[in-house]
Amino acid sequence: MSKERVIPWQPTVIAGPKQALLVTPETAKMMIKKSKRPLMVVGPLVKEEPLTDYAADIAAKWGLPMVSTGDAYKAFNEKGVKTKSYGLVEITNLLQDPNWKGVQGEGQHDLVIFMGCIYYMASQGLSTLKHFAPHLKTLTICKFFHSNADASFPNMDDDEWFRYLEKMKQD
Amino acid sequence: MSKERVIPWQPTVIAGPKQALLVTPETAKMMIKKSKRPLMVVGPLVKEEPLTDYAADIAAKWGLPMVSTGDAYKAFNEKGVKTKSYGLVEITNLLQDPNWKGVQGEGQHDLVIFMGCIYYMASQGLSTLKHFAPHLKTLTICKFFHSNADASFPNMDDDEWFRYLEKMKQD
Amino acid sequence: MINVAPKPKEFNGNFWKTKDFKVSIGEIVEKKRSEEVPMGPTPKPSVTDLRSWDMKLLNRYEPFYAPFCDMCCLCTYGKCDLLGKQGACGIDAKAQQGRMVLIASCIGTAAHGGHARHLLEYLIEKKGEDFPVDLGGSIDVEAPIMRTVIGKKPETLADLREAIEYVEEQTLQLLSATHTGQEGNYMDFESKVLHAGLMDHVGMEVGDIAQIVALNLPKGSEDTELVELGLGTIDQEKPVILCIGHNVAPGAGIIDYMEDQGLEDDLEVCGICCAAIDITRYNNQAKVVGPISKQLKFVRSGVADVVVVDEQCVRTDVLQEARKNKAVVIATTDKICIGLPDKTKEDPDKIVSELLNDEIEGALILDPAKVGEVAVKAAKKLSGERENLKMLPDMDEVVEYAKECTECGWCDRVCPNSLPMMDAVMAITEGDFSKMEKLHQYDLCYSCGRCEQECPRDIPTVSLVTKVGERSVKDERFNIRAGRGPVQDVEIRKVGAPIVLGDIPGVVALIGCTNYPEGGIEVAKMAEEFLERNYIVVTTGCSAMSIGEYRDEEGKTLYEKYSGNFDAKGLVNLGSCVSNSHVSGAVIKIASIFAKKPLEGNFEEIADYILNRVGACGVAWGAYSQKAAAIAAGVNRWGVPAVVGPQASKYRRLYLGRPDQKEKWKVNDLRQNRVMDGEPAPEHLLYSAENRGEATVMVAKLCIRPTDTPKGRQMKLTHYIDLSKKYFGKIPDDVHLFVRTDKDVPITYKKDVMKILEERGWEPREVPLEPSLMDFKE
Amino acid sequence: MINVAPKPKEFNGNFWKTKDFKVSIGEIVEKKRSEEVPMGPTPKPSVTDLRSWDMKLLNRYEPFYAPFCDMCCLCTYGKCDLLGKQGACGIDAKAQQGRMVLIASCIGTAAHGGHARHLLEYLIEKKGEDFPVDLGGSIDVEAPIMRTVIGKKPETLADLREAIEYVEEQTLQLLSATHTGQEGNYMDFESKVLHAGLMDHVGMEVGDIAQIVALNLPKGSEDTELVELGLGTIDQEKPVILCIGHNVAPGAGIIDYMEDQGLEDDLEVCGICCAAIDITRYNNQAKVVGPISKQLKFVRSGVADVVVVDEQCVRTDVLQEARKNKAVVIATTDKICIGLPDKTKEDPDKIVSELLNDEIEGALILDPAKVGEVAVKAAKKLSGERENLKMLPDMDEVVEYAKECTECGWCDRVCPNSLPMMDAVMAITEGDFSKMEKLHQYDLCYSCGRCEQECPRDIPTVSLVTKVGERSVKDERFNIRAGRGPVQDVEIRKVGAPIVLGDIPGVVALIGCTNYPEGGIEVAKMAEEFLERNYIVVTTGCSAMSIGEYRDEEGKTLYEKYSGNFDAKGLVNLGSCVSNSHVSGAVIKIASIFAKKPLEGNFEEIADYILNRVGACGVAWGAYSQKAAAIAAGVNRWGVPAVVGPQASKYRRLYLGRPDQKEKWKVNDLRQNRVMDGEPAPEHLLYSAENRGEATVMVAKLCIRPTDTPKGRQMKLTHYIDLSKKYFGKIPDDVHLFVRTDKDVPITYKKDVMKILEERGWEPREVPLEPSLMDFKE
Repeated sequence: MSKERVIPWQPTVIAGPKQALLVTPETAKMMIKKSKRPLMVVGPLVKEEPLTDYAADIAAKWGLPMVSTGDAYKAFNEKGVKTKSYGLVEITNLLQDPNWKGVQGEGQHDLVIFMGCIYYMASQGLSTLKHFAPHLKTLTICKFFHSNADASFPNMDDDEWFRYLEKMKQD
Repeated sequence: MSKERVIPWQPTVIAGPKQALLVTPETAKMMIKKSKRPLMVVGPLVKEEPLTDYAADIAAKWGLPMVSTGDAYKAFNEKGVKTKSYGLVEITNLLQDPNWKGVQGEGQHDLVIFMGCIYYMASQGLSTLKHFAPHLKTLTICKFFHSNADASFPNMDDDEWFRYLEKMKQD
Repeated sequence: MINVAPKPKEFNGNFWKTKDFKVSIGEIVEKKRSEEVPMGPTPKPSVTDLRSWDMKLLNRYEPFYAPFCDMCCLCTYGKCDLLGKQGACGIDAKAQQGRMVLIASCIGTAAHGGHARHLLEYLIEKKGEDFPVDLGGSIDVEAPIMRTVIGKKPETLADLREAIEYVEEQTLQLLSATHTGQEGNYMDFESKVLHAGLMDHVGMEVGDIAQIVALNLPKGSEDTELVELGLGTIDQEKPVILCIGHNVAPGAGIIDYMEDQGLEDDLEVCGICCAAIDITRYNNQAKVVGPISKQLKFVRSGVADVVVVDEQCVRTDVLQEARKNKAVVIATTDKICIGLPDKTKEDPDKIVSELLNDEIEGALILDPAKVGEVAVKAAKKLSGERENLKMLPDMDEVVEYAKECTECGWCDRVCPNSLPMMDAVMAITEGDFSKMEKLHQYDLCYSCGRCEQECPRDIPTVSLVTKVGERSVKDERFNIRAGRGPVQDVEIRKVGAPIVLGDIPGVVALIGCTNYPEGGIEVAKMAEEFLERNYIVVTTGCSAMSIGEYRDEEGKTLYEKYSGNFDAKGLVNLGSCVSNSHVSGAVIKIASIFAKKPLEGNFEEIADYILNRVGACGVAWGAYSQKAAAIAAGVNRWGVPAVVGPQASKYRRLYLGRPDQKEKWKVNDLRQNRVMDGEPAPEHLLYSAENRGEATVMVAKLCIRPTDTPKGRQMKLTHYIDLSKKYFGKIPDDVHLFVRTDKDVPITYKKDVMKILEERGWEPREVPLEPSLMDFKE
Repeated sequence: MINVAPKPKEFNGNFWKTKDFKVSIGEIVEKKRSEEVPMGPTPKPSVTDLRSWDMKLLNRYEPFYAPFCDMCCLCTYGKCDLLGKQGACGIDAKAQQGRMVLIASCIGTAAHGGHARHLLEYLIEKKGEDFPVDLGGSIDVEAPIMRTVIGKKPETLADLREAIEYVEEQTLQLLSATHTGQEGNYMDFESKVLHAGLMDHVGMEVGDIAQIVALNLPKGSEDTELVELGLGTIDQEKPVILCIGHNVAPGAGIIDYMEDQGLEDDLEVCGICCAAIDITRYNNQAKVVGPISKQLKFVRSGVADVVVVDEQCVRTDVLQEARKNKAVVIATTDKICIGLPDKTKEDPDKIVSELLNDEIEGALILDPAKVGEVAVKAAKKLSGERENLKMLPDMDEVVEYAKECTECGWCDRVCPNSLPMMDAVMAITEGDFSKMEKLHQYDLCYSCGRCEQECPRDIPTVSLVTKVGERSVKDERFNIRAGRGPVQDVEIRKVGAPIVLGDIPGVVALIGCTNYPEGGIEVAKMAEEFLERNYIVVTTGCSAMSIGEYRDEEGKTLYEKYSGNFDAKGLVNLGSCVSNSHVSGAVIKIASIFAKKPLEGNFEEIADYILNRVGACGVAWGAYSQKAAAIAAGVNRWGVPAVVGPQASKYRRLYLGRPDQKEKWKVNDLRQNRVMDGEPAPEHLLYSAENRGEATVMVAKLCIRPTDTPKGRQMKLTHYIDLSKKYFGKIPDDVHLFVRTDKDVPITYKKDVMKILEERGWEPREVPLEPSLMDFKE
């Protein structure tokens, strides 16, 4: 399964020579620490527990502003977690504009962490950012390897993924 | 350079999820030993020494019938090495036909070893065999990683390649 | 419904008996009309003639690209990696995406245009060049697209030929630009994509009008009959002929032959995809199996004795699949010959005998009448013979197959929708069929078959889904209102003002395929949601079928519950794929009939009118093919936004607005002759939503238009807020953008909205009287 | 040359003075002629009408597929991996390859057809619909392709419109079949590819005939003048206008304007690609820079003040590159708008001022006459200003750039031809410029620029090649015989018999791009090789230019050395890309004039005749684009084999014969009405060779035909053996296959061949009298 961990979860997402860097929670956290204006984007696949909690906790731990896509806003809102609601394509479109001021109006982000968007749609969005947003890095912390990201967790089962997410909550 | 060794020499030759197995001379020799009816195909890029010698010696060592493509026949012929001359596309076309009787009329081959054909043209031919010749395995012993082959040497410089070829001449 | 127009001739099972008589209904249209109309600036526009309009659209709704591949493989210089680099020909990633979209749109346009030409020539052969284009008395502005684009109204079938020739010419020019070393700028590629879309709409209109007039399909009647739909409606005791595709001719040939021979009650004729829709427009005794998602399952179920394929949306493995259960395949057009011997000139009985004796794998028969005879004869003979053929594994075998599973999980990974096939298979080994049944329900799995292809143990997963789902099939008895064709002028007269003023909150067009997990039910629920909210819902093709497959709490289909009127709360099935032309046609007619804009040669003015005033929005939830790309480009160029499903992100390009950039929304007020601040209405031109909730809210928002009256705006905002609260649990963050003055604030949400306005530092702004993207007249 | 036909009107620098006069030369063609001709079975064949012929070809020359990608990305079901699997729509790898080839061929056909239509409408506007298609007295069978395919001869420009409309219609139908869910069988895809190829040839013939008659280009004269070719011929002191592309209209506009203003001697007008060829057919004072491989180097060298691009083979980064050295870019057609503002309706002086003041990046001007005025005025003004512009790095800078190299080696890896760019750069750091110069020589590097795009240090490698190669540029002074257009009837009368009987060993057509490392010189050497051996060598486009860039040992170009006659040892430059139609045209005329076969509606009979009797072979050595795919498909369907370069393996599909399968070569002897053993002649229809040696030997072999007389066969085998000995050092292994009786054995090689015959157990075999793939007449 070692090779299967680092090819795209949907194997035909393979798009060209460039492939994402495989990251562990440690490396992922390093990326966040190094980032000046990180952003977390959570999609409708984390509407269910324990994922909503994981996402909220990770964001809280690292002080990440959150964008929710699809109808994910509702699940977070009901838990009292503040997110800003955008369509996945809308936020991606904003992220590719170097002049966009970011969700907090402080300037374009330099790192975007994705979690819980539909796999192929996220792949497409990551492709947009890979091609047209050289000003930022993308990191995915789903249980799927996202080859179009700059850095991605590997393909995993739920157990391992939850362990990864648990680690993301810690220093 | 470790990753660069096992992506296609021309990086855009990448065709899909399936990638060749990286082999050492040892594994390559194992493949030859296991094969019932191997064939060696040499192209015009081995018209110059020491490659002609290497190719001829390897074929001799393992008793491989040889096919020469392009105008490679002449170089081998002048050294007294017997090859059968085909166009690269002609021999590929014959190899993909399960009913073809092979260069010696004894039956279709089950392993084809390529060396010295134009990189991208070999890639295309290997793609043909990958898709349409499930009855045989392909092995390339060029200094280029051929992702469309079943098994391939990695990308190397001449020195390392010659060492690989030297090993191919031994048991 | 006061202004009831003279009804078109009843269509029914016997109408072909009189089908060669020309019927005159309503007044004779003044022949000189088209000559008298003053011609606008762009009759038969060339590729560059509408470029300035395109650039206005594209500057506001910038192309958003999501490359599906980093490389270009179109010429032998390549493949070139375009990630941060330009290719060997100089092309960059954006232009390459635009180029791929242009290729796709040309292919889509070719599918409709090719179909239209093929059908038109067949109908001209049958009816003559001078056969009149007469849509009956209730439709005066027939062919609004052709009027606008070609610059004249088609009077005869031969006039339609002129239109399709123009489409052919332009499409070749467009395709040419995709050649290596041609167009190099993404904006120009997009302008060409939009032109291809426009050509697509002309082609579709030619196709549908030709078949409506020549085959006497319904001519815009709002109360066409309900037609049976669903697998449960098919009497499997009878010989069954299945038509797959989009071309009505072979199906009509079958029905004509049955009628000639008095066999109407002896066989079942049913259809999948638009062929189903169009055959039921021709004859309402035919049955609709359902949308494309049923195709592999139905063929494999073995119910059909004869499978007649014509063109478009036919599985390319249909022959291989049909052969598995000894069904006979007849190919009927040049588009799909699938290697079959051409038997067009052969004696029908000989063909039947060759087919039944397995002398030939299937037959290519290019003559629709002969198709009819061969299909019927073959079905009758085969039906008995095939009775004992084991079509699907029995339940024991299903379990045996499931036990083969090694849980490698690759079925899930290759599934386009990452559905849990492995779990469903494994559950079966434990006696639990519910998970597999869930995949069958509402076509959660649309049976593309990739899991099966990937399975290292060759488990026929699609057969498993089909077999396990079989028990619910008998309950699949629904209906669909037969496709009516164009919207009537009287209807437009009635709804024109309410739409433009905003009193009818919008026209929502649910079109195209429903090939998305549960796509059918999702489309039906969207229809229900907007119908309940007084929108006009129009639909075509597979979406129209899917809507029919849904029953509300009272057990009624939406077609039973809602009228077929083009009016608030009307559910209007326009027809098949080519009937999508009546969607753009209807909005054009609003400009023509309600606003009295001259159409001829006036593309930009009409599109500008629609963009700024007609609150219409398209939804193509499960669209997957190149036709959908072309249709969307067409509606977009006409000024109608569209929402597509998440998988549509793989089309590589959307058109997204930037509400945060105020300068993008400036409009020219043509009345006051000055530039004014505007609003992001509509906010996007082509938007891909991640799920139904997001799509529904977006559709409501995209129906907002600058010309809404305060009352209309209040109503639209109420729906937008309602839906946002329902799906997101909140008042939308951007509601302040759509409040021009406090009169726009919805009463129900006054407190909340006023609070938001305050937070955002909202200021009232002047409302443009005639908002437009067009240049001021000099 | 006894039968000298009346010469067409001299074309020269002053001919436009009289270009509005209609000139009558030769006899008036009897107008009724075309009506009297009996019509064959397939006038204006539809997609399926020639399917049976295609299947005969395809069963003998089976499609050989080399997938360029394992996946399909054409619809949003995907991407699907087709390696050993079928896709979500059911398609398999072979059908998918056929589909991609069909898309490419449709794009290629669109490029020529779109160009032809565009040009035709322009010329009709200039000359009128009734302007006669008159190619002069020495050409009676004008438009052999249209005669055969359309079924009649075009008398006027309007008749050409009918032909192009047919092309448009058919191409849309073909493109339609590539839509998801349409054609599913690879053989049927290939049949459609062949039909697209045929449409391409009709389109090309329309285009070239239209421009020949309406612009009075040479009409088949065998001794057109020699035109200057090469960078060294351009006077850089003058303002320089460069035309890139394929459409003669803007170039003609420039020349017309210069003439009107008496500026002929004040500016240099030069061209790259077919625009160059066609402008010099219009006016022989224009100069040819060279083929496409010069494009980036020449633009970057900064010699051109104004770059006028029309369509096809234009680098998509031309604007960006030209802007680097402040050259002005004018786009002139809808195919290539590259985002420039449309200035068609603007005052020319205003455009010039906007361009020169950098108010606009460049201009799109769709009116050729206005292009002429703006280009000339801008060039005159710019020329002085640009004098001091540093166009390329100087030699010191070259060295500095080279020192940046980190030897990562990625330049070599992304080079389509794996050329040693890194070594060349590194050598410069050591003061050795020879390796870089080697890359420049003979366009070993055709400067696609991928190395530069990849370089992590941003070393402008193409500029380095260009600069280092600069010193040899002044010696690049060559010539080319101006494109003559069609072959004359009298020539066919003379060579028909020798070709069909084999006395002339073959017609070798060197066509298309020369975009292959040293592709130009390799094409020239092939030309030389076959000219020396008495073959007829015809050529077009970039190949024709490349041949002119080569000098033999005596310093002569082959155009100086050999006549322009269509006869043994003739080197015939037919013209530009669209003149490729005269290649198939010439072989058709052999059937028509020599064999007296009626053409009209008789496609299959003519193609069958050509396949079995006319020893012609095409060579497209550096072809890289979709047009080449379409052209090749066209010649193949006409029965002419073609050899392509190694990079053409990336076209994904070849047509290869199987000489080891005897049953594939059976022929119907129509004279004796029986099936007979045949021979693999021609052995392949589309063959990709790995190098020039292999290609040369294969071309000689592919000129063999079943109808060769023993004398002819001896001669052909002699060449085949000679060349095989030269390049392979041996008598070919398969020579016995081509010896029918001992009379076929070449005298020179008698001993060797007889020995081989004996070894192979050869037996003489009966020679079919009228070998054919057609069915016996009933």
